[in-house]
Amino acid sequence: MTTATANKVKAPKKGFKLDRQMIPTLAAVVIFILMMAMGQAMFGTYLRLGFISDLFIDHAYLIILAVAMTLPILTGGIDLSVGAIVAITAVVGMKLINAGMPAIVAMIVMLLLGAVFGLLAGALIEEFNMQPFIATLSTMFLARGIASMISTDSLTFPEGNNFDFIAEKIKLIDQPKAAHDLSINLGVIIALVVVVFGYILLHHTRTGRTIYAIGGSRSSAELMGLPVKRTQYVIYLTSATLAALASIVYMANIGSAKNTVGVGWELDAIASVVIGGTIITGGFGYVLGSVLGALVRSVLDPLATSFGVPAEWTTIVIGLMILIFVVLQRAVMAVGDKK
Amino acid sequence: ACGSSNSGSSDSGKKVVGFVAVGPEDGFRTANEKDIQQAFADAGFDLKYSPTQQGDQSKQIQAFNKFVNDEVDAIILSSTEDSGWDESLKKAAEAEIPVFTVDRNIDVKDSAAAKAVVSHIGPSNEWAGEQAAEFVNKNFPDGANGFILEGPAGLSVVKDRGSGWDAKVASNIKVLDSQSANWSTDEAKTVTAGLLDKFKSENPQFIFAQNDEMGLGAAQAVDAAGLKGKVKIITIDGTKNALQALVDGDLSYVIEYNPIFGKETAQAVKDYLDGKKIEKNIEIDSKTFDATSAKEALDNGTRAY
Amino acid sequence: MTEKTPIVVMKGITIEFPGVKALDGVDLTLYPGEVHALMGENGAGKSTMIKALTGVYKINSGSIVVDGKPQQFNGTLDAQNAGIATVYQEVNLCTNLSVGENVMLGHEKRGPFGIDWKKTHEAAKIYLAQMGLEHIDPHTPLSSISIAMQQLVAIARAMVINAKVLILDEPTSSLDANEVQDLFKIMRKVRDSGVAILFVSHFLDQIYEITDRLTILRNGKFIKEVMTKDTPRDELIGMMIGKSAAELSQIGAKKARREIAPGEKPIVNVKGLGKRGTINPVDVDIYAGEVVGFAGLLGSGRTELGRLLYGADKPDSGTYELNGKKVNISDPHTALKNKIAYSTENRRDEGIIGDLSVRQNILIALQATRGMFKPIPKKEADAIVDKYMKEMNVRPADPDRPIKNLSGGNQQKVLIGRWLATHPELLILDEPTRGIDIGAKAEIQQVVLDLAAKGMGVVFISSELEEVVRLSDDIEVLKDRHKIAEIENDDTVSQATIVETIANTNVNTGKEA
Amino acid sequence: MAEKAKAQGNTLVKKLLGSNLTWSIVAFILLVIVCTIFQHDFLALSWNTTTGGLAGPLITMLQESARYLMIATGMTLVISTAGIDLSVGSVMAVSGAAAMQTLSNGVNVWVAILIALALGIVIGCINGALVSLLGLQPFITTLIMMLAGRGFAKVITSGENADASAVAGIEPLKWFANGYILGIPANFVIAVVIVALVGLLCRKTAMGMMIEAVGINQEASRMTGIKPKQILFLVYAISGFLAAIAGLFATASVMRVDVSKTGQDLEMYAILAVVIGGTSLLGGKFSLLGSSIGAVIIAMIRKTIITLGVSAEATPAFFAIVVIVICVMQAPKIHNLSADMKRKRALKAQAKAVAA
Ligand SMILES: Nc1ncnc2c1ncn2[C@@H]1O[C@H](COP(=O)(O)OP(=O)(O)OP(=O)(O)O)[C@@H](O)[C@H]1O
Ligand SMILES: Nc1ncnc2c1ncn2[C@@H]1O[C@H](COP(=O)(O)OP(=O)(O)OP(=O)(O)O)[C@@H](O)[C@H]1O
Ligand SMILES: [Mg+2]
Ligand SMILES: [Mg+2]
Repeated sequence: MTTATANKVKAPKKGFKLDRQMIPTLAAVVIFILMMAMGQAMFGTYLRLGFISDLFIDHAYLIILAVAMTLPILTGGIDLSVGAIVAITAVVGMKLINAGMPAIVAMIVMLLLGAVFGLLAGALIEEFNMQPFIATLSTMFLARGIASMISTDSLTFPEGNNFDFIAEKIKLIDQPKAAHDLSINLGVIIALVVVVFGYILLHHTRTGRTIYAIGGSRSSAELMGLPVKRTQYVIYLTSATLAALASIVYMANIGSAKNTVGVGWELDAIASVVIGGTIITGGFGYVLGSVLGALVRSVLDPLATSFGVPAEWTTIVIGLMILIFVVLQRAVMAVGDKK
Repeated sequence: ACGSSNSGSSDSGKKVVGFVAVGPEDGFRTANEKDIQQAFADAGFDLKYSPTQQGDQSKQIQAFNKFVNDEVDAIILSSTEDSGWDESLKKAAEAEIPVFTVDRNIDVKDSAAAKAVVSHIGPSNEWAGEQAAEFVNKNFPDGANGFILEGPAGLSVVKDRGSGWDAKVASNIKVLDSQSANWSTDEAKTVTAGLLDKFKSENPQFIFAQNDEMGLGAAQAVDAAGLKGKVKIITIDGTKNALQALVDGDLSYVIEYNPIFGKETAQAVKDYLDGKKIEKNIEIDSKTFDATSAKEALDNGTRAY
Repeated sequence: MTEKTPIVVMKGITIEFPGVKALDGVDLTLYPGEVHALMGENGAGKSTMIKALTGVYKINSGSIVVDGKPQQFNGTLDAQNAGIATVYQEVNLCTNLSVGENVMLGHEKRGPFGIDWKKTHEAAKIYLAQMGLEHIDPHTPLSSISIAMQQLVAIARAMVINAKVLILDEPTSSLDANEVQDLFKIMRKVRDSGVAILFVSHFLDQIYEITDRLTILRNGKFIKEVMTKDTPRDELIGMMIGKSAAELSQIGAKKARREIAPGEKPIVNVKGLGKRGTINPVDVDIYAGEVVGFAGLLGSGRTELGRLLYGADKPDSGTYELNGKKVNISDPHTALKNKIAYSTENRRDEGIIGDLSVRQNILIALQATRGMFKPIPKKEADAIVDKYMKEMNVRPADPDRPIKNLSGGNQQKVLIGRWLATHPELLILDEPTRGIDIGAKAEIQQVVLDLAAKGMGVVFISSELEEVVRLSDDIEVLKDRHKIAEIENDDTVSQATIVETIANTNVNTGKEA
Repeated sequence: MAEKAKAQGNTLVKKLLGSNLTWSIVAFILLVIVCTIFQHDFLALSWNTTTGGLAGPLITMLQESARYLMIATGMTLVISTAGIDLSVGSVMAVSGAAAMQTLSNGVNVWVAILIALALGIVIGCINGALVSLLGLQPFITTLIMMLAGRGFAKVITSGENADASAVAGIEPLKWFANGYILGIPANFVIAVVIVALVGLLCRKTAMGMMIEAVGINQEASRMTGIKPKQILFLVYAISGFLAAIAGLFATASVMRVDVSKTGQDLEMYAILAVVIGGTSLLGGKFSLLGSSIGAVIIAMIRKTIITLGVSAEATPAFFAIVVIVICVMQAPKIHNLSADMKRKRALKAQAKAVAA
């Protein structure tokens, strides 16, 4: 009997080393390199150490947000509230510091506050059947509203605060001209830690695998006996807390906070995640892709400036660049499909 | 791998100036930034223009830092926020790149950072708010009720125009309600219609709209409610459309917030780079308009925006 | 045996859905070391009973005692923690993940740095091997294996949990005889280790082979609990359908082969139709009034061939003639326009449109051929829906219910009604009797014969050789994605003939080995 | 007999309680009540002789709701196919900009309207083509279009806020936004008629069913002979067209386009309206009536904010709370609360009995 069974199917082709799911992410790597090379070739400043340093320092917050956004998107959900959570935690944190609270305590309060909003979103989604889009849209309005109710002023650190140790630049390569220094700061290191955290969470914990499973099919995940509800809470809690962390990094960097900070950042984060090859309907994608997506998104603006795009055309050109990017990925995938 | 070390000056030998801008948001902004771009081109600079989106400061900071890394000869900064620039300015100071702030002044705490800012060029928002208050004081010596239409909560322009108003407004002038209409004509119309409904019994007599766009919307709501002429509308900015509306009697008073100072800015940059001493604060004069002066201004056809 | 203490006792279980009482006071008792079958027609409430036990549905009244403790699970996870492993009727796996991960999800082996993938995949390999899937690399994406193999993967997954109760809802519906035997071997082993197994199947042979005890349901009501060995078939069938077994119209004998008249033109004539990687070029003729069976083992390419004939996939070689005219069947729409219909084996993903009503599900294909702006007049639509609901004996007979709330068997009947409503000349049925109760199966088989008698060409794909042999005029035998033989199904042909053909033919030469 | 009637009545009540529509209407009425408490003449209507129509808070609310009705209708169809159209706000800006710019350049008013509508359709078709032909994800496609669309609007007016209020011959367009039909705002009447037409188109032909089918299960739909690509293309085109009408409503009411503000954030309002109306963002069954009520509720929330004098700072929070309350009200968990408690108590009693 079993002899017949053994020959039933030829095992699918082996040596299929390059996982098809990784193609879009790889495309992001290639395009990022091409963009930097093009910038360097045409304007000569894109490989300057100063630019590269600033790319990371100025976008540490975006990298953190991209990692945060990857989690809900992998399940087919979304978190629109990250930008607003940056705002409310920044405003609250700054108020606390100005009231004389030590920086570390303020940071913890900020993280907790972010977590509260994540918990609220999770509860709305899981307990009241709200769709993530609507639930996080609501918490976005709520966070932004409360932030502006607390203060609409541009708040700055008081004299002698100890918050900006996060922004303290560490010069790795010090050259006479600032534009050629290679430097990082604690914010960048935090962002990198977050990336590693995201990677481990998604690929080396059961919670992470459950996230992918939910993205594949929520009802299947439930019937497979996976802790779907708990995982959903974890996702929105994590993304909101990471948003608070992004807020800390950004606030330390610029030394001020305001209720209007972070408007539209959720869209940048989503764009980064998508450019990085994660599928918005869930199930496929990588955290590293999102990081690359964030970097690609970050060089779009300077490229537009370098090319001297007229004011009215900038959003069109940036939109087109993202479009070309997505289409290219799609084409690469289609070719991969055929093979 | 630290790039070619060409200086900021472009091949043609022109001086390169980075312009960290807001982007075409409304009539004022468009006029202002076009004027600056034109003026610098005329003065023989190579101006790199970098707008932000949705007034996002983070994009401005990134653009600023990019200009520093590009080693441009000067940076013009039209900031969306008045703080948060210390780190970037420090870097500019280290790279010895002069920064000129335009339109909105910024708060700098760090002394090293403050060194980077050479001069501020622009009109005053507080002054504009004060003018609005004084117009109302003058027109309603016996007191009056009215509304304020604000820009989006939290912008420093909104606050400055508001504090100017607060500083000068008489105690018998009562503001029934102030609401945000997001700088938008269309929202202002809706909001005003609602306010007029709500406060019908209080007999509102003035509306202070913090910009022209909102004032024009308010005027339409007032018109629709059959109150044209009975409610005085004061706006800030002084675009052509507003002046026209002033002539037509839809608006009562327009305070200019003069966006045309590209020439002054270009001159300041040029002077500085030529080693001349320049003033720390170059205030741009603005005018106020009533129906007659508006007609004059429109008729002589010199208004650029 | 009865003196054993039961591990699960369900008493008086009632579950109401809006408008239906799916279960009405049903009892079920499971004993360790026994295989227990839930028996009943499509829609009797078997799956619902299982979902009640595992907490997927909340019960309206009744009690559940597991291992001596009153329990009310809050979903599969809870039930699993209490030692109940379940494979539900519709395959519930994640197609975006690999086979190995699907097996191990939630039970991945952990090392010092979180999940240890190497160990996890090794473990997965062992569980897969148990199910006879040792040839499948755990890294293979689940989406690239057929539905039948997915079902085996789902069962492998249930083995991972060290369960006291193992529930298998129609696990054999898409398996062939070999796999069923493999599965039974495992079930016996598991049973002997003291696990209680709850099993659902519509195949009476399997029931008598593997089970010890039966609980019979009818229309959501508890009928009786009996020992298998004490219950003759006729009596069992009688209890299940509520009438005597004799009344059941069985088509016992093999149908007489329809001879093709010399010079007769086929409806469909394809030459060299193939698609790289899925099926090698094949020639097929199908005549009016003829039933052509596709036989083969799992993954032999029957489904793929059916899909190519329907234009669901694009072939990369071959010619396609319809009634003597060359056609380009590029998509299902064109196929339907050309009066070709295809009923899928993958009911959930490619068949039903879950939230639409039964009525809409019946009408939709006909509507699609007419185009969206030519709606079917209401009267005509009512008549069509009424006709096929009756003809296919869909229960409940309420066309306005969402199709997803029907039991699996009834969904299948609605789908066949859908294709009949388009009046096809060629009807391709891929596993049409999968998961169908004995009564309905006979009905569907009769429908196939009637259709052929009326002049329709039918392609009949089934994993049950028995019905292929009984219904077909010609049998195309496939192996490893090649057509290896075309058998004229006359009196000399039996199931054994086909099995031998498959076993003895070498795919590459096409010759008997 | 009587019992049967009662039972029927009971199921009717249950059905009503389970329906999203009921809860939307309840929410609307609650908002009106709150407003009336704060402003006693909130419901009062008067005749305004200057405009020749009714006047009063409710009327201005209806006037504003017209544009939401338009974009919510298009959004409903798109969402039903399991897509999303984030570009509607920008399309409003583009069509408004086109109309105002051409008008101030002296183009005939009808031609201007046609150009505006055509541009809306074109953008919708581009979205449709990208989603259906190239198979791009709707979210990201329309997000790109949202960015680019705003740019187009700025390009059309060269970054200015084109004003056509002083142009001659614009009365017809002005009337669309500000006029009255039998005392009721013309734009509201037009919007309702358009929604009704779309509703008829969907339900009297098979279009509605096919849209839903594609949203529920695209592959199964393809297997039934539906052409999902065609359907996808169609819904985005319709959404673009309706957004263009909304853009005309928004700009014609003041005869001025605000390239960076017109339609800003309205895609979010439209999505909210659709969800409040009971259509799932996962696609599938849709209810145009529900979305329409959702659209009016959005206008009503904004009216409430003005009536209560909620300060600018607190507006977003207030909005969020109202939305959360409405959505929670609609949650099945809340409706079934009492039944669920009863069931649980009964089960507990039974479990005890068993244990004993
Ligand atoms: N979620 C639901 N909502 C409404 N009715 C349902 C739902 N699930 C099942 N039903 C109804 O409950 C009854 C029992 O269905 P069930 O799936 O348990 O049947 P079954 O015995 O498993 O049949 P089959 O052999 O076809 O799988 C059917 O009439 C079905 O229509
Ligand atoms: N979605 C898919 N992607 C890639 N390969 C597939 C897919 N579905 C099936 N295959 C492969 O194609 C081959 C033919 O499968 P097919 O489903 O046609 O077999 P079959 O004879 O119909 O058997 P059954 O339906 O009983 O599994 C198998 O080897 C299978 O692994
Ligand atoms: Mg079942
Ligand atoms: Mg098959």
